Amino acid sequence: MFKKILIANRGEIAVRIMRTCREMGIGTVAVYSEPDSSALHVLEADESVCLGSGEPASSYLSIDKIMSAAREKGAGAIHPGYGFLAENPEFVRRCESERIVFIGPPSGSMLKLGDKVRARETMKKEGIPVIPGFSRLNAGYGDMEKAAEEIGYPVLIKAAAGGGGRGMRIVLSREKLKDSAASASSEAMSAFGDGRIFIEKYIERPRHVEFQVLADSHGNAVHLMERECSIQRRFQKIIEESPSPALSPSLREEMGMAAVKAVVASGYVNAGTVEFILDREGRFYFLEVNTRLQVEHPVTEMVTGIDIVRKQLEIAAGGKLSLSQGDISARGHAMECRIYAEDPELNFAPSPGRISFLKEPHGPGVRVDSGVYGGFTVPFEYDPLLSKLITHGETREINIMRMLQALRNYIAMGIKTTIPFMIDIIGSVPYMKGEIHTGFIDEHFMNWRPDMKGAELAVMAYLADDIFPVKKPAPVSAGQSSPWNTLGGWRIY
Amino acid sequence: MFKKILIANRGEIAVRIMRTCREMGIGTVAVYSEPDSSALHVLEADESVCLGSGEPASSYLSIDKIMSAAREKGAGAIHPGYGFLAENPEFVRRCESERIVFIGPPSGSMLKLGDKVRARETMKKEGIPVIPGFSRLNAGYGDMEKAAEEIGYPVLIKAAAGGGGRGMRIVLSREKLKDSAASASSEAMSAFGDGRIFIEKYIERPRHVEFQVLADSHGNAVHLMERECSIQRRFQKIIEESPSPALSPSLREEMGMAAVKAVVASGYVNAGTVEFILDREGRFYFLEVNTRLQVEHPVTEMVTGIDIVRKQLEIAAGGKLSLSQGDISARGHAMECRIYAEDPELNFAPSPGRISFLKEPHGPGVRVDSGVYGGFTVPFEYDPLLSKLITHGETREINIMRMLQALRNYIAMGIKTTIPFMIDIIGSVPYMKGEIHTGFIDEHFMNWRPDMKGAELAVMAYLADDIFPVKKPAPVSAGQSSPWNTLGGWRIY
Amino acid sequence: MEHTWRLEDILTVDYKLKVNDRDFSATAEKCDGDRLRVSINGVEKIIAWKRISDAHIFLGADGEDQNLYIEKTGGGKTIHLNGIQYFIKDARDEGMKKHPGGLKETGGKVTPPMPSVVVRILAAAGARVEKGEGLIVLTAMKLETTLTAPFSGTVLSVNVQAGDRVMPGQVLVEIDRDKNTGD
Amino acid sequence: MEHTWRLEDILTVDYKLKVNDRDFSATAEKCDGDRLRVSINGVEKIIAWKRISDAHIFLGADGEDQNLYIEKTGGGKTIHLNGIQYFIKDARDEGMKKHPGGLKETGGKVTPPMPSVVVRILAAAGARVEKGEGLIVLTAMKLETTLTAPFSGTVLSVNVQAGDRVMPGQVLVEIDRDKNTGD
Repeated sequence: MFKKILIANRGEIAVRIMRTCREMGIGTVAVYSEPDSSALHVLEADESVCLGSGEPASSYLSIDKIMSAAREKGAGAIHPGYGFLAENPEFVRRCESERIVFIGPPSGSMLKLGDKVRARETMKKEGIPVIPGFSRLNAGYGDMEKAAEEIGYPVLIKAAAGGGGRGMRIVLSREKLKDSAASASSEAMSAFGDGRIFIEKYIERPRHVEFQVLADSHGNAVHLMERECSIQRRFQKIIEESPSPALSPSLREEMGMAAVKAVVASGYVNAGTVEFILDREGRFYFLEVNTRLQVEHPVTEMVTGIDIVRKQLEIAAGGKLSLSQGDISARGHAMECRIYAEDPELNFAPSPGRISFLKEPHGPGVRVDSGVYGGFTVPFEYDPLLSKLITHGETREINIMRMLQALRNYIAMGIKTTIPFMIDIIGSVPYMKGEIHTGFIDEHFMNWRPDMKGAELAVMAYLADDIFPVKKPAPVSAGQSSPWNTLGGWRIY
Repeated sequence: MFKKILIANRGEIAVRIMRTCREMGIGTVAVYSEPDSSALHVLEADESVCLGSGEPASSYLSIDKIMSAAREKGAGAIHPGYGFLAENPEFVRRCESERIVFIGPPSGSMLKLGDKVRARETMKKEGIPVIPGFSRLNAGYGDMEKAAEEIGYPVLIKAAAGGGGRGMRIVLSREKLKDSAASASSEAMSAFGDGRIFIEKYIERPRHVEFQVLADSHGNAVHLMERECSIQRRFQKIIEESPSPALSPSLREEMGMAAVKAVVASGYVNAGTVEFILDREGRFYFLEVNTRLQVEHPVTEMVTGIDIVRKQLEIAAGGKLSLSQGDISARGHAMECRIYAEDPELNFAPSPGRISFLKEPHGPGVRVDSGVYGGFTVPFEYDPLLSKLITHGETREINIMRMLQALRNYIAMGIKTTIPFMIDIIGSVPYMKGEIHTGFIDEHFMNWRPDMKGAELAVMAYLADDIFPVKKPAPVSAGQSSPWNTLGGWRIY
Repeated sequence: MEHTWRLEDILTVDYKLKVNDRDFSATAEKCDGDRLRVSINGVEKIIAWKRISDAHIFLGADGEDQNLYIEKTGGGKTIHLNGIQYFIKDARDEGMKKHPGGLKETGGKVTPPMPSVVVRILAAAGARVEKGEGLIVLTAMKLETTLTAPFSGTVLSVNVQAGDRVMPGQVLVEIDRDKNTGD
Repeated sequence: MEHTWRLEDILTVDYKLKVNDRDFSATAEKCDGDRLRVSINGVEKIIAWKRISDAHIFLGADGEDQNLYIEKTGGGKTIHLNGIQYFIKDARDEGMKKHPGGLKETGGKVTPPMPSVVVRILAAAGARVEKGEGLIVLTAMKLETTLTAPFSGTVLSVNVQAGDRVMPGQVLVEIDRDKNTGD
């Protein structure tokens, strides 16, 4: 096993990785940017190296600086976390050539899976279902019309350069295809400077269901069950859970086998995630493989009892998976709410700044993977994820109640968070019924405003606080417990 | 299910019970004594009733006051926690006669098991092994000598009125029996005013292994595996774990079956614990049944995934156990360290007072069941238990590392705690090897002193803190955010 | 410093408060010990309360207890209750600030609501802008925000360029407001 | 209030410290920024440090970082590091108090170390007591503690009775110390 590793990341994921390292007796090296000099991941590490200014390019994205920090500190391996360099094959190659272990897949496998069209072809060959679609991007309209006929309406037009919903059109029938294609293409052109479009089957109210996988370098691979991540905002997952309310045991087995097949086929090693789209009839389609530790991995840890980061380290050190598929079972229900520094009452505007007061919830079945602390100034340069609140309970119903209590007891002051929004989603009837899909928030929470039913109590607290304000401590008497009143012992040069 | 219950207890256990109530939508009524008026269990309840002054007799032990609080608030049931009235059959009878559900066993079953000699006879009849012994307390010396011969030396002489090790003698051979009996009897007489003694088989280096059981009022009973509670100080458990490092699967099954038989034989209903002594050869002996929720129940919750308080409430409400023995399995390893307000460097002197700063550990697999908060003044009237730190990990080895990290990250200021002592026990070689027994602390930690290897770092922190002391906030400008500077809006009568 | 009244003399205090956008008129009167007699929009109650820490107030009203957390925010207090935040300000305060966290566009000076980096400038000095028209695009926490003109007028100056780091209070753009317009 | 020196002028500060019962002589000298040059029992090092909160100091020495928590306790500071507590006091302080939490038996006045209830009185006024002899039994947190005579002498007064609640600082028993004894 490694003696010391460098964690090329920040925030909650860096802290979480260090925790397992500490339990394994592995030394940790943090890297940080200037605005992060007092960040929690720096405080939690055994050693740390300042990379540079706040811009990601001169710190967390600087391959040169990170490699040199690893060499300087004698780190035997690098854990990339998620984001930043986690899926950068160039970084993996640098690690490979400098003989520092990259805790993740080999660069070849990462490259193969990073190319979405190629990954799709690989999976198709393996007999794993992919969304029916047409991707000959330079073909003429006639070809497209024929393909749409084969796929069956409704179809979805997507921009090849895609993202953010621009250049996207749902086409319900053949009559609308031509106009939609033209307008999608022109929108894509003006948005991305690339008018190429393709079509695929439109899946109504789809669910996002993914499987956690582990594969060692000796050819063994298992899956650790699914996570349902259908609750998304701006194409960003915000609530994840396991088990998915939509999977029967047989469908779970079928999808799990497909996931394992997907990683084996791509020569994948280490922890990864195979993402699927699940339609309302229970048909699933391969979407992509995430070649890293996911934000939502704790959900799987809670239901399976397996520390995924520990497995990553063991696999990266060349160890054999000590688990076979039969050893792995899910217990109870786990869910995760991502706590963002965003103002849900102001269109989710980012809310960086100093956390003046922080009280995180705790108790049976409650886990907080946090990257911040009271007094910390959340920098504006990075992702607004403050922490992840994860709960585990005997059943989904019990666990939703547990999560609601935990959210209500999570107090963060000085910044705004998405907690009030989370409370209303989790507590809503369609969520409780498990009737979720990727359009859930648009369908039910487009014009969300918090329920102000506690306004009168808040007024009472205002009155009490106003009538009897906090007694401030007496002003410090000059030099009290400072060098000024112990001058006797000083040498002044 | 109940709409509202009263919790006739304080501290961490009251808080923990309320947590499950809240998740079940059950209203909670706290009771408290004057020094507890700002205690955590009061803050966590929906409603609360002050019982009286700090003496237990006029508050937490006052059956009249508690019954009247329950009636006043309309509580349908009372949860007694542990300690105080939890094993008081008089209290149970009052609940029964006033038709308020007691969340625990019926008074008859509690009485039957509370009488240790009678309980022992019941178990013997059921074929459950009890420690070979002689309890005809008024018999002559001749009878005792004969019995000792039958039991086999070494034997243990115990005072009938026993407690605290007084009147106790280990007798290795027949020659020593007479003198030992005489001195034990005279010691017992001076200590308890009762010179009666009895003998039982002396078990060397015994382990304390107990089984958690659940029994409903429909005749169904299951066990939730064992807890090993051999690490004790002053006959008080301080560290508990599950599974026990001493149990083979077959011994576990055998002891578990005996535990279930014990509760069925005594007509027991609700959660309870069957305690056994386990000798070095793997023979087990019935000790007693605890007819209540135990301090260490979270250890079982962590390995089985079952919320025991929820089960207690369901059973008390007349529900049927939804679990059969086959549904119950243990996953990983759980352990608990009891955090006491005691000064381990000063012979464990009690250390009540104001907690000036509190930072509890958290993270994957870490649970803190706490009864206190930063700023709370721990009263001197009650038990010094502040909180319980519980961790869960994949294996015992992993979990010990997790517990060590958690203990090191548990900061309580203003009072002394047993944390430094716990760290050294958990980290000791015999503990790690699982070579534990009820005399473990006397054997290995009699003259414990903390390891001062960090003294130099502590000096550095002292220097830094001294050279650059904390900047106190500026003195409050008169009336700032107080009524004084908003006089315009006031009416002065 | 001398006070003319002691706290004990004060019997009733009047408040006009705004909770988000709802008006509350309230009075508060000290009873014995830790209790207050309050009247909120005409309804009287006795509440019990206790300060647990600077930020934490424990409050009993209508037979139920609650934990509330109080934070002083620009121009008022934000009260946290069961995960929801209530921003409360004194309705008699004149310098009516916007809801905290909002874009602070006071007068003709446009300043960022949070520390951020300038991505694009959309308006040039001398240009006419309509109310709501985008002036400058900022990025913070990997999200873009557009600052818009608070009213129609003429851009007097643009004080930053793309790539600059900017802070709240810093004036990025100044606008000369049109005369004779209603807004 | 006027100071003759500013902090910047001070180069080196000398300390004589006691950590529990170990002596440390140390000097500290401010370097650039957040660094100190210290010498502890003659060994020099440069340490990096940062105050994270009033109680929390983050410290880097010998290439490893540590979090330490500092509490002001009677006559010194208690430093928490990895779950162990180090009580540090200035060895030049004259009023050498006992280890915090210890029985404070200063002079001939016996006072309880913690709030407690008197269980039994073991000594009567006028009686002679030997050093270490039990005077009074207290109970706190369900445990009994016996306060003993700090030296041999004669009991002048017993100021409490069984059942009384007593507080630190309160004099429970007064003893007139024997002349001509070494302790």
